[in-house]
Amino acid sequence: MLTFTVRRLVLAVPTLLFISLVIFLLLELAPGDPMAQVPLTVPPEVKEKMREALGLGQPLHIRFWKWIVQFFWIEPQVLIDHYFGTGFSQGDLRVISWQTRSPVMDIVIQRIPQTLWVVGTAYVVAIIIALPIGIYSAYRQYSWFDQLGTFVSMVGFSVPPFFSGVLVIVIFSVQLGWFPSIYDTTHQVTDWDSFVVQLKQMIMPVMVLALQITAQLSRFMRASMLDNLNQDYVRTARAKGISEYMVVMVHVLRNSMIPVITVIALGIPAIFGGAIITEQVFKVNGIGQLLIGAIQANDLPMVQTLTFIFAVLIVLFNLIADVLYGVLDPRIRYD
Amino acid sequence: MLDQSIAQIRELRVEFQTKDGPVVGVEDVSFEICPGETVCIVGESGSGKSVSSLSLMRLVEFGGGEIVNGRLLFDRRDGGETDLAKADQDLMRHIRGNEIGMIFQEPMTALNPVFTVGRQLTEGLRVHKGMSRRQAEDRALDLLRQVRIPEPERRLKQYPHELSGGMRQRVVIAMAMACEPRLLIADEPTTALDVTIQAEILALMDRLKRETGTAVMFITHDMAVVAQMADRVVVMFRGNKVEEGTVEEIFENPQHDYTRSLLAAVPKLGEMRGKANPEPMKLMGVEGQNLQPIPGTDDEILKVRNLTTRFAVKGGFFRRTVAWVHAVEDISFSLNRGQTLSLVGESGCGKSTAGRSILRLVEPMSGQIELDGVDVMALDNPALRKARLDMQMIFQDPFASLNPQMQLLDQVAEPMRNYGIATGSELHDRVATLFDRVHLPRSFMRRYPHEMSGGQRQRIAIARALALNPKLIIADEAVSALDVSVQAQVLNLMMELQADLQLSFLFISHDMAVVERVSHHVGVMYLGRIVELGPRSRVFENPQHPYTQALMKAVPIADPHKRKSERDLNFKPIPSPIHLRGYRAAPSEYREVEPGHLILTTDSGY
Amino acid sequence: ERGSDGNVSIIYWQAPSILNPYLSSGTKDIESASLVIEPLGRYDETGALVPFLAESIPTIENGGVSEDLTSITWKLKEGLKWSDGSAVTSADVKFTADYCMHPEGGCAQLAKFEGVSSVDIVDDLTVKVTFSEPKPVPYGPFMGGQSPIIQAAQFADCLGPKAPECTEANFNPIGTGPFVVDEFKPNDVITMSANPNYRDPDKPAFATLTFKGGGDATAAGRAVMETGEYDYAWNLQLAPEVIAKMAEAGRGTPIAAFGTLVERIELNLTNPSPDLPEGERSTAKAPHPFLSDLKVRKALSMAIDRELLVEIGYGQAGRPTCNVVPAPELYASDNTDCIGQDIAGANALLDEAGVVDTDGDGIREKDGVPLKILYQTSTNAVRQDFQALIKQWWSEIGVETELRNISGSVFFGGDPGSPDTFQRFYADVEMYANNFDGTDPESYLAQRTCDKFPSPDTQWQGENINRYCDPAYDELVAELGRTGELEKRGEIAKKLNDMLTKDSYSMLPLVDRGRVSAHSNTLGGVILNVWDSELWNAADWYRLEGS
Amino acid sequence: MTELTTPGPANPPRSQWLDVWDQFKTHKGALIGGILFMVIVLAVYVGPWFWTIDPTLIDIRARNQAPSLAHPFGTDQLGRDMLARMMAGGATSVSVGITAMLLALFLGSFVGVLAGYFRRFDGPLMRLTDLFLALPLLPLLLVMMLLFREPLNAAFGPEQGIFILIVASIGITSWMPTARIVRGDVLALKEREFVLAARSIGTTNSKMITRHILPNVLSPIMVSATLGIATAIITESALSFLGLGFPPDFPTWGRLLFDATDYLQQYPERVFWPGMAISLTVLSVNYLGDGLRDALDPRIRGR
Ligand SMILES: Nc1ncnc2c1ncn2[C@@H]1O[C@H](COP(=O)(O)OP(=O)(O)OP(=O)(O)O)[C@@H](O)[C@H]1O
Ligand SMILES: Nc1ncnc2c1ncn2[C@@H]1O[C@H](COP(=O)(O)OP(=O)(O)OP(=O)(O)O)[C@@H](O)[C@H]1O
Ligand SMILES: [Mg+2]
Ligand SMILES: [Mg+2]
Repeated sequence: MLTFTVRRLVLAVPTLLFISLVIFLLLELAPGDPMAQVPLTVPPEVKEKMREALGLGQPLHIRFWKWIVQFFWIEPQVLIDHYFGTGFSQGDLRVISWQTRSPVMDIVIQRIPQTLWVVGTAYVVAIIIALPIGIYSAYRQYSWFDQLGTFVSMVGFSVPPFFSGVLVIVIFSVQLGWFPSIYDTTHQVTDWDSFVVQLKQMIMPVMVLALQITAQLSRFMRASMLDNLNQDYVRTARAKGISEYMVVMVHVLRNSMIPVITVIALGIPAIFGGAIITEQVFKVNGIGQLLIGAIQANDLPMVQTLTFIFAVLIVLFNLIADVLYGVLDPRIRYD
Repeated sequence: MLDQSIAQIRELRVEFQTKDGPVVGVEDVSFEICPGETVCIVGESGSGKSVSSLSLMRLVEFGGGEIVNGRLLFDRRDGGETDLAKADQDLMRHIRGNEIGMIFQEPMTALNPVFTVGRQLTEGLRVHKGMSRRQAEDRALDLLRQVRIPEPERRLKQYPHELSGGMRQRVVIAMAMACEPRLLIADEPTTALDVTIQAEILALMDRLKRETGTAVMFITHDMAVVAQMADRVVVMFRGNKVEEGTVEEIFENPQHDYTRSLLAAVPKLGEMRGKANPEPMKLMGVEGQNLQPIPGTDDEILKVRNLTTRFAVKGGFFRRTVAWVHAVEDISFSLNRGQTLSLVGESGCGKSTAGRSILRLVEPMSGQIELDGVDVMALDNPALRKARLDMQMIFQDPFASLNPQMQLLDQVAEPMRNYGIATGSELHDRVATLFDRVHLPRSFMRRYPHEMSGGQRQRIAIARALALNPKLIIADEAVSALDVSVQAQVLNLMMELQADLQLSFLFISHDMAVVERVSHHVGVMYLGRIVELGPRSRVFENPQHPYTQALMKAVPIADPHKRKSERDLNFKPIPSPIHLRGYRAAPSEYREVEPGHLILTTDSGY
Repeated sequence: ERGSDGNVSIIYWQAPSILNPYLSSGTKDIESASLVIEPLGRYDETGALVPFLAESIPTIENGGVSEDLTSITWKLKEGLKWSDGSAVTSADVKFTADYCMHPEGGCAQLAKFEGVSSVDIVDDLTVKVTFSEPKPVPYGPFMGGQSPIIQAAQFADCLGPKAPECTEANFNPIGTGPFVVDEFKPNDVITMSANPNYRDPDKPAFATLTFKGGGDATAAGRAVMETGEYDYAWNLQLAPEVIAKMAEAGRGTPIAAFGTLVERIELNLTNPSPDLPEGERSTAKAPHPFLSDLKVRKALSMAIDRELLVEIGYGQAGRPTCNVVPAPELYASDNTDCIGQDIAGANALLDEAGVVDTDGDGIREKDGVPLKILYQTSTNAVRQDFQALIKQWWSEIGVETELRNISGSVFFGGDPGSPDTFQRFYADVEMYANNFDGTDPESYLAQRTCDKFPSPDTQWQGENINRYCDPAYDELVAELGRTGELEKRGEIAKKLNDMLTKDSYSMLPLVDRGRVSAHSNTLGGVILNVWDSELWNAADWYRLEGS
Repeated sequence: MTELTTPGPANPPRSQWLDVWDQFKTHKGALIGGILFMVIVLAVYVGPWFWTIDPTLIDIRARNQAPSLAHPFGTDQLGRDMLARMMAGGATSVSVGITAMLLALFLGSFVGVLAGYFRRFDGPLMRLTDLFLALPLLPLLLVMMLLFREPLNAAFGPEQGIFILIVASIGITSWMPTARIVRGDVLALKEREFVLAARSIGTTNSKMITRHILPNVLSPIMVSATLGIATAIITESALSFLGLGFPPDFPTWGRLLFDATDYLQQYPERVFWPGMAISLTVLSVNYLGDGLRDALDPRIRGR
């Protein structure tokens, strides 16, 4: 198991390097210009000056190398400095966003809390809702509950969030006035009242997001449960005289969770990646919004860094899912 | 006798709701089981054996079945008699595992793969006996000792996949016995196991029954097992009971036609004693059988020398080969035209690998294979493809070896298409002839595999193997998955083809009785090596190698007077065939005890 | 009284990413920064100059501007303090100029400092800006939201290439404005509180301010006018009926004002045909086969119903115009003859010019070249509606139009390698909006001189998009540069405007685009200003009583 | 007396597809889904033959009309007929859905079969799949848009060009799950004895794949297919939302829905039509997929 993990970790390095190169090249090759949003009243010479100030004049490979060094060498040092008060990164040039002229990482770190709050909660809520639905749907296959569950989850799957989001805003914010339509990222939870406020502003985005995730997860859970319900060991368990609840919730569930847990693990990078559309609709201004904003403004360092962080997370969670699989399923042991 | 019976099944009728309307699983079955008695239910596949037993446990409901008629009277431990057919599931839950224990057919899947053996063993105890965890574990340990599992303490913490099939089945038995049920239902508990393990498990059950006085309802389709175990026998046929009686009655004086044909189809070890050549079995209700012995020729068609096949085990950081599975280790034999050489041995001893190596479906590491003068090992890919025209294979599982998505016509025609032997109407004609050859109606050509019975499917596989007019057919457990009656038909068909076409068979099986019936020569394999090789009559009548002798002893005989006891049996588990890189396997050396009868003298690991 | 009215919240659907206007020219950045740092003087809602940090606006009359128009002398108000309590001095002003004019700084507002030869400290409160040549309008540096004064002490280490590294200063500049930054989350939200050292002790009325960014105009409008979560929403580029519907909710009011932004169609006077070799395509070497004909151009203009365009695309926030310089009044021509749509007249004009359909396919030909037009613009819903409408009108005068839209970041990106930039103009006509900075159109009009052609030689840079070239025009532009007298300047500017529009029809102005913002009905003191930051008078805002 | 010979199976021999159809028919949801999908497809492709109003025709006098006889779905802010636009938009959306799905399916099955069947391709191809999984969809799409839009526009005209681009980008970024599933199934299939049997009768690799492997992985592929259509339609609409999809004058359901959300309160029906169309299509296709999976799975069909 350990060798497997280490091996995969080591193999991940060239994969990641390759991915970073691909990302870098792709983005570099894309036309578009960070100066596009500069008003037309600014004369071209000035724009040219500004472009040079961003370091755009250098050749590609030098910028790639610089970026790699900044990303893999300097940023980790900054992190260490941040936690241990050391001074390794003093004076080093960090990855600087063209838009804000500040280190990309600082902004990313700033965005993580609200992303986790909203997208993470949505994920948790979705899991909490989806699993019981999936279990019960499978246990009572083709019952009205199952049919309804299937229908609702497919509707949930088919409604784009930019539509459902606006719909709930119009209903709950505009018509009923229950919840704010705009997420306040500066809100601090200090006491019960402020917690209620936080809850209120989270409800709509969380629900819109959770609807989608629930839809998919419950389908997964159902399929996995169905697979296991027909297994021989279930009959053995029943023959032992164990109660039906125990049979389903202990024997079947434990086995069914194995594939579902890996699916859940593989979905976690998406939490960090944010939910671009939902964030946009509710103005949550998390990582997703950061990415789309950076793309629109052609803020290459930001886009590169974000996409690469995302790639790292995907590779990492792929690995975690594999390891988890081995841990959960005693039959699978990597060596 | 009636009033002391522990369970009575009266006019049981079970139906399943399917999309094609109700299917009757059991039509009308009545019998009873008395305390301390073993009742064997026999019958071919699909005759309703499992459904009856599951009904008694009221587990059919979970499979979509419904008890539409009949009573299931069960004598509760506290003396009251209850009709289980009407009991609610709460009561059933109390009875299941506690008063009726059940053992299932497939030890591989009957255990939950993600829980430890200990956990699964103690579960029932804690539910029914209200034991604490500690108490339950102690009892579990006890149980494991009772079923004679080596190192019981360690087993408790292991997962099912870490145990061998025999050990798993012992765990299942221990589980069923945990609460000392009054009735034990065993649904084909040994079908999936090797003879040696089967013998042990049977003996174990017999002992447990005697020690605890439990009544046993034993389900099987193997008459030899019945002869070993039963006090009384119930014969079932298509959902009905056709005959009931004591073992002796059934074996010595069967009344019903079906019972008789069933018995006739069972090859009995020792039947061929004194005969040099194999001959087809005499079957009930078949007219005009040609029962002539098949002599074959002395003309050598396949010569295998020092064949070795190993599989690499990759591991470590760089995924290099760290060890080898020595699946086939230095075996040599030859096979004559029109004759059958059988390879027997326990599961995992390398029989299949040997067969596949000859066809080069797996690449052998070294050795020589010579088929009718052609050096198979030296062939390149196109030439090898050509060479396979002369040698074909039939696989164990008739369902798995046919493509579920193709019509039978196409499946049989495929080899001829591949080699461009025939096209168009000629192809069609040839396929039709092949169908005739294997006694299948031509109207089946447009069917799909799932529309056929197991025996019919195996005939298709044979027809496909015959399509290319091969000289050699490797039959890898070709009849193991079939019901006895069907098995007999298929065996006869194979022998008929051999007589007619001068086919040579390399027959791979673990069933000694079948091997005795069909072979001219026999090779006994153990741990990748042939430990004993010789003419069938010599090997069976005069086994010299200790392993062969033990194997012979383990084979159940379809005769209630020749029962075996646990004491006779003493098998060591097969050692692992995996050796680290750098291990050098010693060459096999043989001693000729009689003309053509060889015995391995070097270490075989047994 | 300062801080008595609690919190005011502002929503911009574009989020500010930096609070230093010298490093960004985005409106969102400049306007959010204007709450914190201030220039010497600003333009008010009428476009008139009002002093902010300066004592008064220097003019020739009051002697602040030298007679030869080569220098201007600013005098700071007395007793001004930075929000950290230190005094504002003329050194800060000079530093601001040094900061932006640093050759390696990449200053976004460098254009403001064009022609500045030196900035000298006269005394603690006085600075003198000297220009290398006469400047009739010397109000570039330190005037308006784009050119505020920054604190020398804070930015001292941030000169030149180090400018972007001063994150702390860029995100939290010390200023003189009514508010100071508490926390800046780039591209998200800014929280501010009242500046304790603000020069008017009674202002601002609000103790704190929240400046939220992001989302879209609909959501911003909704938050102010429908749910009342926010007090002020910026630039609601929404369909008129959507705004009207939101206003019905009764919580907020949309307000509109007009500046100089004109949506126009540029007609390519050179030939963009892909058949031409690279280097000749869309350059002066190849005149356009039919757009070089004045009558064709005029007919195209006549076919357009500008009033309908306004109604559909802008409503309250737009008005039909025939001018490139629609404001201020002094410079705005009275030309309105293009407003009425006249399809029949356009057809007649073309017939008369001999541009008729000769082969019966419904498309007119000029000298055998069919009037097929490639019409490009940036991707934007309103623009695509316009394209669709205009295509239909043009089809009624026998002109076939192919529509094309290009992502704004490419279209306006100016990448010399891209064939799709608006400067390159590989199309027959293109539509976009442009305006000029401040109130003086001189440099704006000067963009249409012959030497400002974008061409391969200039890496396709240059402002004379439609390749209009008229020596008389160039001459008049030069004269404008020499004229200091306002009346006279106005006359020349109008003349230039007319030359571009009603005389030559080289461009077809469509809509004078105003700006619509919305404020809550409980927010008082809002005066919408399009000549400077919209938040220019945030110090004067207050909460209305009874709410 | 009991009959001793084994009777043949009850049902007469029949074609496999009839069987599939039989099983499919019993799945009510799938049947309704299938019919609905057919209706939608017919409506968007054949509809314009009967409802001949040009979806781009501007009738400025008829702006923002409520549904009426002349305009059953009403008109938009430029007076374009919503029904015609719905059909035109549907034609695009459904075409995008189907073609993108086909592309993803082709790529996914191709990679999956290759990786599963040929051991030596397994490692590289699976790393490639990982690579594509790790490449974030959005920037990739964006880059593809920006990179290839022009050449494609030049080669196929603006509408075809962008269509190809969107289909390609959706297809290229969504084949990975299919590839993984197919690979897994192929790996399992390869261990099945009939593959070994086929090899022993001299079946070549290419024949093996087409005859034995592909038909047996059809069922997961079909399920991916139906899911793929739905995802592609939704992805397209999300792209429109982010301003990266088809140009605004080019109606698709996603674009219509997005444009209409601004008018949610004034003209709710304008949101309703495209929202309904997307949901119905996705729903119907999903049910269709459920039914197909059941129908194609021999285990279920054999029951
Ligand atoms: N879940 C089910 N649904 C439909 N029919 C069933 C089901 N289970 C069993 N049957 C049918 O009931 C009949 C009896 O089956 P049963 O399993 O008892 O056979 P068996 O004698 O145990 O056979 P085997 O030796 O193969 O285990 C068969 O015809 C079978 O098709
Ligand atoms: N492809 C393979 N890779 C690695 N090891 C293998 C492979 N195939 C077989 N083996 C190992 O080789 C040994 C011999 O296997 P083989 O299948 O030949 O046994 P067998 O005698 O046919 O058993 P059975 O009766 O169960 O079919 C076993 O230990 C098995 O685990
Ligand atoms: Mg059974
Ligand atoms: Mg085998």
